[in-house]
Amino acid sequence: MTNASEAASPAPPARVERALGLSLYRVMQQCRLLETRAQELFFEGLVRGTTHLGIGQEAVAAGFAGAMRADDYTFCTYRGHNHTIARGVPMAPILAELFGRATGLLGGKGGSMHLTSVEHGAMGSYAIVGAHLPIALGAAWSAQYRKSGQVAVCFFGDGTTNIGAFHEALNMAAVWKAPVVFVCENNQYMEYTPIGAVTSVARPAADRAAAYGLEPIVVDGNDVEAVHAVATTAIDRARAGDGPSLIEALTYRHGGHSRADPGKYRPDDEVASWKARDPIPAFRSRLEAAGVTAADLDAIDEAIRADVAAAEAEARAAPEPGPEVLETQVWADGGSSWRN
Amino acid sequence: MTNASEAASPAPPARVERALGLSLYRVMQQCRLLETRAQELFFEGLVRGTTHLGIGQEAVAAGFAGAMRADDYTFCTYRGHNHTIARGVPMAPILAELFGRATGLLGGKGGSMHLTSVEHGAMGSYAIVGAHLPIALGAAWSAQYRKSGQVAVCFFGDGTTNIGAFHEALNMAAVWKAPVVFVCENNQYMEYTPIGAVTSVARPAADRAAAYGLEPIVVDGNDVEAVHAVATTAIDRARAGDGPSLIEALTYRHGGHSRADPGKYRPDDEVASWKARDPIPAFRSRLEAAGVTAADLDAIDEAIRADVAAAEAEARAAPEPGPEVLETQVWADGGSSWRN
Amino acid sequence: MAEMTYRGAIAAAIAQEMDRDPSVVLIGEDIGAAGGVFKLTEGLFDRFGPERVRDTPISEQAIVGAVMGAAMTGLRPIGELMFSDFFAVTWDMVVNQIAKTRYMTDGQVALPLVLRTANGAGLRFGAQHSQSIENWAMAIPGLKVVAPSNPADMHGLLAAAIRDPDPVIVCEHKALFALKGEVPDGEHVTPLGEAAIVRAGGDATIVALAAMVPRAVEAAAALAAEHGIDAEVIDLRTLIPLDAQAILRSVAKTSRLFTVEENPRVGGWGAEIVSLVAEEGFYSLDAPIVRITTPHIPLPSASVLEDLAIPTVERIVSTVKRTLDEAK
Amino acid sequence: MAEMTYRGAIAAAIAQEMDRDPSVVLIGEDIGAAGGVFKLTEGLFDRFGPERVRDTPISEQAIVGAVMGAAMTGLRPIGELMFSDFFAVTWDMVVNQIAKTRYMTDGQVALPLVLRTANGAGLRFGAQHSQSIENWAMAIPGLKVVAPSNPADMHGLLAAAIRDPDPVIVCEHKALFALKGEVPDGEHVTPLGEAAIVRAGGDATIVALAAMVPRAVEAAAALAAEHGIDAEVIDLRTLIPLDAQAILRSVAKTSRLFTVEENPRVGGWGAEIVSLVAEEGFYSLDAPIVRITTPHIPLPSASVLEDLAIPTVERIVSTVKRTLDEAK
Ligand SMILES: Cc1ncc(C[n+]2csc(CCOP(=O)(O)OP(=O)(O)O)c2C)c(N)n1
Ligand SMILES: Cc1ncc(C[n+]2csc(CCOP(=O)(O)OP(=O)(O)O)c2C)c(N)n1
Ligand SMILES: [Mg+2]
Ligand SMILES: [Mg+2]
Repeated sequence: MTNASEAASPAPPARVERALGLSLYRVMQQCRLLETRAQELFFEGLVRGTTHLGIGQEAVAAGFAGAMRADDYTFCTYRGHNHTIARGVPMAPILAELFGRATGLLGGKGGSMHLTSVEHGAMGSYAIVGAHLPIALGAAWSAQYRKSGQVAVCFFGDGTTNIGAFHEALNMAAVWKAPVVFVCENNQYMEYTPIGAVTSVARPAADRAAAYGLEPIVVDGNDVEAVHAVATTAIDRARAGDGPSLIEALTYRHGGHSRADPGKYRPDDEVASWKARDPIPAFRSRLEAAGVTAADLDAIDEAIRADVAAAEAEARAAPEPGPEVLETQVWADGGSSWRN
Repeated sequence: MTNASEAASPAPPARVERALGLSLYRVMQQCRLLETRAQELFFEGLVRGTTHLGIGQEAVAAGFAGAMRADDYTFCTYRGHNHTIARGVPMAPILAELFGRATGLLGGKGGSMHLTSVEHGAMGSYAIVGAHLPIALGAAWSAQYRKSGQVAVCFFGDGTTNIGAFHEALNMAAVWKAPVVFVCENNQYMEYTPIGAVTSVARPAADRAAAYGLEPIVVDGNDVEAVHAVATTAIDRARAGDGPSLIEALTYRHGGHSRADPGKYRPDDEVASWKARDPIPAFRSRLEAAGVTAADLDAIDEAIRADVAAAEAEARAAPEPGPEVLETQVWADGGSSWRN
Repeated sequence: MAEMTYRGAIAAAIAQEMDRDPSVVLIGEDIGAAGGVFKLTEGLFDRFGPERVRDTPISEQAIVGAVMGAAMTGLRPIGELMFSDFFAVTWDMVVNQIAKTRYMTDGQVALPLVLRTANGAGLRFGAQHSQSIENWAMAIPGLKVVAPSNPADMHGLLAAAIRDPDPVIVCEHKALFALKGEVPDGEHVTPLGEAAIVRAGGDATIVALAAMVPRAVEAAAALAAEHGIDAEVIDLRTLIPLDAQAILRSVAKTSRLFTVEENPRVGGWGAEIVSLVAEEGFYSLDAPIVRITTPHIPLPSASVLEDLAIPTVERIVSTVKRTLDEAK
Repeated sequence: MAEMTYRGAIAAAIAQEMDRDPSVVLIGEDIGAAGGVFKLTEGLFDRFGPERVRDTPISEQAIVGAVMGAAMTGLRPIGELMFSDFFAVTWDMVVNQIAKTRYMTDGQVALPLVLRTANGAGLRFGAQHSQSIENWAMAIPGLKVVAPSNPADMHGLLAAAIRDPDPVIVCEHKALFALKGEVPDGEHVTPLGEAAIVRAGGDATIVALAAMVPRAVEAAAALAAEHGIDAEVIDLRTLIPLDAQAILRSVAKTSRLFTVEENPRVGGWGAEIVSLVAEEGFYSLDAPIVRITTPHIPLPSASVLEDLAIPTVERIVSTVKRTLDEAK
């Protein structure tokens, strides 16, 4: 693993304690290595339909997941692999779902855009922009009503700040003081369009916070420690009953929007400068500066590589779903019968 | 006509010139007297279905309409009688529409909630909260594209600021620099619920302006001169190509939300204090202080009373729509045929 | 048995279920302190408090989204949409999120929720406040759809909807709010998916729903009295699950089928009933199947026009009579 | 005649109409500089500039509302909804505003607008990006609905939709984007409301739409070759206006009717066709009318499951064969 910022000034040491640091690193690498492989497999034709990768945005997923309680709720988008992995969902069923196999996380019914694992608190990946913000608010309301102390964390993109559901959810969450943290991953683009071209303010989330009586919070979304700190504060605040937060994490997707999109609409130097700020090597340098050995980190990488390979082998070997599942689980009786 | 603020300090003289002053006064009285009569007729059973009166809010309608060009566009809500009258739509077809008669403004097909008169620039009254904000933006976009110099003015309530369409329209209008003026008539209530109970900021519109890169503008919506001044500035700005404005006009409806609602959920002293600030007697006092005689104003009142009575007689005499119109005007060929 | 209005049955059923199950909560616009614009939830706020009966802003997407999020995390929420026309504002939440999530997650997510709404015409509210949207909901896999025609069913079916493990759309017909009827004492719950034969007859089957049921019954009486035609009237009560067997059994006996619906002409629920019988009951039929519907128009506000638009007793009578005459 | 893809026909038809009429403008997400996520509008931005081909934020309500406002004030706007599933997000604008305004204003407001959208399944995009929503639109009075099955019709019907004085929903089928076919040279416009008999036959009528048309044609060939059944295939092309006479004429000849649709089982457009014939063509029929549909399920993403869900050539063949056998 080479460090993209080596040429620049030496990294300051990581501030978080060692165990947490290694865990944040591990999660980011799990995301990165699984997605990198998934992209190759998309081009091989094994991953079908579509994928939306979060390569480059791993620090947001890892930083938040690391600050959550096991029973907290994650709501994310079609660009949700990272968040699903970060909650501890195993890789094999994720890959199998991307392949459309019977052993997939959703039995092959949902696909890449809808990864969900309720037992891990991964409450779904939603593919209609904005829809999950009100849903996350609802989970938070439920936690509030049940006095369970749970918090809902809801991730979405910069482009999502311009749709109506965003506005409704933010207002209602603020009025209800619901324990929900809204996290805008501002990766600068809404599909192929620069967010600035379609947004009336410079910071699509932060500049809207005051419209809901909230503080504007911006964080370097490529700095996993900074994300973790902001996440901890917001989650604690929500859990304490002090209401929602809206956080804008500045980040970048290294690749295109989805599928085979090469992302050519972006200036080369912009891409290069963000890649130079890749969150993973940056954090690796900090860990090393704090005394973690390269060997320890390499061992983590290797273990993850092995996990990815094993997951891939398992997913490849898995059967396609059979016709008998086509009409199951439409209703709670397990079937699809709408008549007698 | 007694002046509710007589007990207080004497009114300062009106600042606007006499002709404009009389015109603003006349429009407010037209609104007031027609609606007052419409309410009586609702209780008599002549006005059917529902009505939403703007009694108490006339200064907003008059102030804006007085600042508009004849070919500018008005978009309003189910609480739209005032805005329709203010654009010069005659009273008889309005009342006939409320009665459901064949001579109604919409032939009896639309009713109180949908008053429209395209020839007067009254581009419709919309009964789904928030829907007309994007539509008004579209008219403004059209004017911008056609370089016609027209401006769209869009009125809506405080409760409307919490629905998604509000957010989408404001953002897109700002990005497109569309010639549209959004006017929130903050009458303090969303139906029976105080707006503060369901809104995350104190000023539902003004506190959201910055979220669209706009200036917060608040105006005393019961002061027709102040409204007219703010309207002129915003409309000029839009016409000059400098983009949209969002204006919050503070006002109050004297009666209930709709139909037979007596509005009992409102504290008595709140109602009393707003009634003491009734925009019509307040402006009358200012006109008188500026030298308009009571006789001149009484003559205006009398003429309007006569107009209302004539409109009522005409509407009462009008026939009910016949079965032959039931299926007309679904499509542009004039009919409703969807098949051969 | 207590006499109750259709309106009163709504609050009574909700109260019954809230008493029984603390996970039942209710949200909507003006439903709390104000008791709802149609007074459908009167008394619930005082009885169950602001935590369980919660007023919302005008944010239908947030209301329905929140109901979904709450349902997937342990509550049994009820959301009110003041008018069924407003489903259009939050249709994504209903059809893309609520209806599909159980399937998409292969059963991981359960959504025991109810969306209640004032549906239908008759109050001269015009095109944006008078629609019957039960056919929109029926066409979406994953939703159940209920539309009661009387106080007892309103109570029983709403209670069943609240207990149901799936999302249920409950259409409360505006024109029936003041209708009075007997409601059984004690815990009254009526299973979803069972049609009611509200009048037995051998000459023709008339299938109706909600406010069209009393009209169909009146028409059947007139057909018998004036034309000697003995019609069977079926109140579907729930569109999904659909009691297809009740319809097929009836047509097997009568050989003639009519549907009476408020939906506009094209694509109403009647078309589904017709299609079912045209396939599975075809050999029983001895006359064309006729749908009696609103014309394919938005609803007008003027009283005379609205009355003309919605199927009337006279239209039902004359349609059945003419069809049977021509079939002879 | 030039060979063109279905995808290419879209941009070509829009360009033809933009050239002809300066009031035609186009808005949507990523349609401008990027040429659309499916490359359906490629080249238009360069040719007509940012004033006429405008990128929008992710704001479907604002897009459709703006299209309406522009249409009522002198433009002929075209709005693109990237996937037809997103109609749900802006359904209010479509059904409560656009569809009803001409009627509610007694003809004062004209709405010459087009909403184009990528519709249908086959790309393994899952339940929220694969729906066929033409049946939703068909059920709303005031909307016209077009769903072409080949490049020539795509070009001709889209041009006609743009010229039409009413709001038209144009469903562009995702599975057909790459389909090639001949498109007439010169100004090519195809009137709305005329079905096409794509295969003549006397034994059964198969009514299909969009991506189901090629399957119905293939099935008809197999029925003829393997079973000696000579089926007539009708491509509806537009649902509203509906060419009811073409269907009734065909059934008068064949006495058997089948519909093939991507819509889920309940409440699809097939039910409307069945109902029409069950009333007006009843005495011609000598077999049950059978709809061949997707099951009543959200669409699954896995290839094998999606392929099983959508009507296949085999399913059409076996259904027609079985029904005719049983009717003998
Ligand atoms: C309502 C809706 N409109 C449009 C789309 C198509 N779409 C999918 S992703 C996307 C861009 C979203 O941008 P952003 O919110 O910034 O998230 P990112 O993809 O960058 O993570 C769009 C327009 C959609 N899925 N839903
Ligand atoms: C989408 C939608 N939700 C709810 C309603 C019912 N409704 C009609 S008026 C109203 C209150 C509107 O309040 P506000 O915007 O303040 O306007 P006002 O009536 O005070 O003029 C509500 C909730 C509606 N018409 N549309
Ligand atoms: Mg983005
Ligand atoms: Mg208000």
